[in-house]
Amino acid sequence: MKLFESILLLSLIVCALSVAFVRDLLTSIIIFMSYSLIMCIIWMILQSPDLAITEAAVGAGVTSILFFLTLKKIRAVREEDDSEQEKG
Amino acid sequence: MSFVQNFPFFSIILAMFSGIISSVLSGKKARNLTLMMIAVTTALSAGTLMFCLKTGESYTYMMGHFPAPWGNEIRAGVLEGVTAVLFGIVMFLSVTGGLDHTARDVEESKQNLFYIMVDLMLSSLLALIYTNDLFTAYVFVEINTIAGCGLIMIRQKGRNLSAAIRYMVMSQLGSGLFLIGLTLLYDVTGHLLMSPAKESVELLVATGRYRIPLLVIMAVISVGLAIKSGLYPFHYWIPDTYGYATPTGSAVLSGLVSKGYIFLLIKIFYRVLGYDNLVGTHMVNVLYLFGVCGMIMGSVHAISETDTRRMIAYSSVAQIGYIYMGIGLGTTAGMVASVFHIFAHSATKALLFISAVGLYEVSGDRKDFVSLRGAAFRNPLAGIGFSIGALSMVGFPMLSGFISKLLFATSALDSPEKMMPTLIVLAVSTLLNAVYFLRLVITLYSRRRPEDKPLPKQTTVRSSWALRLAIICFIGLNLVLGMSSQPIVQAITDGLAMFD
Amino acid sequence: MNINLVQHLVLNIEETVSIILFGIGFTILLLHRNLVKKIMGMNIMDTATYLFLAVKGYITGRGVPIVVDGIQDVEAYINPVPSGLVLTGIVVSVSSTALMLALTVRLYERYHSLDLDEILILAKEEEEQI
Amino acid sequence: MSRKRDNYEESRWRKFKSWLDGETDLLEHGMDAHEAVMREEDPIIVPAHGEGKEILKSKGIWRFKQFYKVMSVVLCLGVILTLLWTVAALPPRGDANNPDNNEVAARYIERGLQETGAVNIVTGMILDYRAFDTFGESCVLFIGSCCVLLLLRLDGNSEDKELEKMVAETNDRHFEPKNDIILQKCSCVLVPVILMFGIYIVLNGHLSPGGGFSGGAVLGAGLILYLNAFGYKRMGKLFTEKLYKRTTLCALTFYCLAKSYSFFTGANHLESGIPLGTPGAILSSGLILPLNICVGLVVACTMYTFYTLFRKGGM
Repeated sequence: MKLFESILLLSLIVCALSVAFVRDLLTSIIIFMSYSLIMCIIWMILQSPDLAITEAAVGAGVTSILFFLTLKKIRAVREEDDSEQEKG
Repeated sequence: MSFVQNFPFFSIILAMFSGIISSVLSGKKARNLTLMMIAVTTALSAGTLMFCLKTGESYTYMMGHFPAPWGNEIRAGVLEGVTAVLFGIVMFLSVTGGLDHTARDVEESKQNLFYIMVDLMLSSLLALIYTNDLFTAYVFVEINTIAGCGLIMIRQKGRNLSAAIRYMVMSQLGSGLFLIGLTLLYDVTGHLLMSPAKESVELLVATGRYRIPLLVIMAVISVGLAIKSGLYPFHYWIPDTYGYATPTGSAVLSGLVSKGYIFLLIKIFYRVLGYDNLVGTHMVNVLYLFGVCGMIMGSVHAISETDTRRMIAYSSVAQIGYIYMGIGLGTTAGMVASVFHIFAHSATKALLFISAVGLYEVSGDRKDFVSLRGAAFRNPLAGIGFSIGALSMVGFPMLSGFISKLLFATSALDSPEKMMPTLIVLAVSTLLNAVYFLRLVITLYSRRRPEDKPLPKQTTVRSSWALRLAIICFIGLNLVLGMSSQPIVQAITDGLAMFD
Repeated sequence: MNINLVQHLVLNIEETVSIILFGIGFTILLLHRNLVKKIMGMNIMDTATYLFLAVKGYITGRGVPIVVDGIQDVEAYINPVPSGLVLTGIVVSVSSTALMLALTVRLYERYHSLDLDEILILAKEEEEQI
Repeated sequence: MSRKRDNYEESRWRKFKSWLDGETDLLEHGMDAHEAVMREEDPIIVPAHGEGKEILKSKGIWRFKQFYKVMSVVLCLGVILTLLWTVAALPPRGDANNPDNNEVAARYIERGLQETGAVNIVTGMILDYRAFDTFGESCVLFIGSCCVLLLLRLDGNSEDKELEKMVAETNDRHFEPKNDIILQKCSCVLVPVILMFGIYIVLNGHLSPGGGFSGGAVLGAGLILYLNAFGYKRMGKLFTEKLYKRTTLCALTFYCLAKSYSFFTGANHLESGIPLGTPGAILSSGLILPLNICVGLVVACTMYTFYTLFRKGGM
């Protein structure tokens, strides 16, 4: 169990670092989502299911959806830009 | 238990409730509700203050059915009462003074949202003043931050949005540090309520356990709240934030929001960490140093500004430096001076922002120096208001700024090694203040030159009654703070004594 | 002394990790120029603090704080206080995340950039032109 | 000599005059490089995509940025190392004798069931012992949704805005799968299950892990899935802005009044008169169940609203 937990903790750090260094925003959002899920498992191991369920619903669910939507908006604006440039 | 003791709780809940109700009201109704709510809340705070003065002691109020270490609690005393009354008055006058600008700058359908922000801002400020629980403080600090952000971006210009995101980033850094500080404190003391936490801290200090964590906790909490209130090295977001909000927004943000955080910090120092422990660890010296730097650098930045709003905002940096310098002196007298300066600065800065609005109105809504030349002749009342505010900032006798400078100077005499630097810095800072404020006042009272660009719009707009009323009341508040400071200083001293 | 320190850090691995995560989040929030990344950094910082709190509530060998079979012995359950605080905290961080993302969307629509420094410069220029 | 001096005086005096008139800067080189260099730059006419980057690359700012970056990295490392150093001095993990496992936690565990009626100690704690925090937390959510509304809602008053709204909608549909049969069939199965699960979490907040907030988020997710599968038209029949406002208002008002009642009676040492019921039953633990339902409603509505506001700036 200790080993399993250590691996999870290590992967948390890896996730956090790669969020900072990955260039593509979509990838980093997905990494962030997995960060939340790992966090949720760790909380389960730490005997706090209340936190785990909330983090799963909120951190991995709603927050990530909001990030995806932001990205979508940004892409839409970018495509508009590109099409305008092509016209011009 | 006397019925008056319920008043702090009523005022917090009332402010929140009117915020919730405002979400379905039209802009006008929300405005009336908000004004009424602020008036009632101020009256309730005044009731609390009278009660505390009469009984001469503070009391705690259970939020729920469970006593101290288990349930939430709020606490009211003389200092809390004075602060709540003053914040209420400044809030009321700022909202009144900015009424027509709010109506003009904010989209019709979003007016009620503006008043929701004001309501929740007031409720969170009151909660920060009255709180006796650290985690409650954290939650309300967040409400305060988000409401402040709402006040900045209610005008959806590009500059406001960029200022808002900068403000949010800095505030979140501050909140993060504050939260980790609370976590560490909870870990070593096991309490979140202030009184039991203080007992544990005293015990730890006496036994010498967890010396390092306690030191770090002090540092982290101070830095977190200092970032949020805009102390000198962390001040970069201030000019944008205060400079481009609506008049009400600027007045409230610079006058009240940062002061709420400082008040919380003072409360934590006294009621949790123990001010003597801070003095013992030399933590206060760091705050003193930052405060002194802020006093000088804020003024230097203000001198090189040509936009009046940014100039006033930079002057806030300097004034927050004063407050932290007073905290850093490490004496009770210095703390009294700081608290008095919190009051003096919120009254004066709000007066400056609000009366500046009167001057912009007659200059075609331009904010630069050239357009403002001679504006005081075009709107005499606003000119007088601005001059009084400027003189008070400089430290002219009979005005509130003078008293706080006097208090700072006398309190510096108590601490031998900090006496000289404090007095020198006070003198230099006063001089710099005089340089940039008098420059603006001279500009306001000089005739327009023929080579000046003509003003775009009609320049003899009469200010609305609300603005004039607000300016007159603010001038009155300043004079009251300046001329009858004795009872207020006495109340602050008593209140600080009650904190222990 | 030094060995002691490292040993303690290894034994309290969760706390160590959560502090490192806090640092990473803090750094991203302060230094990364991309706004979306900044917001993620803020979330990482907040969750790291919550992990720290949750570890503080954990007691080896004790169970979930839900009363089972009417056993109300302190020895049976972990400390429920940190869990409650974290629950409150998560809501707070969701609200500020949503707000900051909305601001990001508005700023991108206006300035077509996610770089905070660039946005600040562009906003300044826009102001000067008026 | 005197002539030179005159000039000297003159230039100083001029500088001072022009500064007094608010035309130039007394300290011409500015105090911080950041501001000064920006002022020197030629104004760029159209703030278009990517042009700001070139300004950033100019030398002065670059140097300032490097310095700033190094300082910030030092600061961050300082924060991490200080905190690690602190952690090493903290009480060990998982020890029952730590300062935080004191009489506070003991009472929540030992008497929580009798005093709040909630089997889930955490729920009992946040909704009864420390209810003021939780009330503040709902207000944070409320003000957060107000701010997002403020930023993203497009109001269809003027023609300009109408146009903007239409553009936003067409942009949005651009990415939306329309009448995707697989998605629709799957969500026919999934949405009821998700909603049931959400309702279960909300209603069993005092008995099992979860509560208003997590259940509300799950409910919100179900609504979002339904919206994605069937589009705004179908959703519009079910859920309008008016409904959202009314639900939030009613739930928050109830929350506010109920908690005020309980705070008031508690502080004045009155009996609250709310029966706690048998612990373990669904209808138990006094105010906790209705409060959980309120929070659940608010959260579900808020999450759905966040989603629609981000997608197209309205409901």
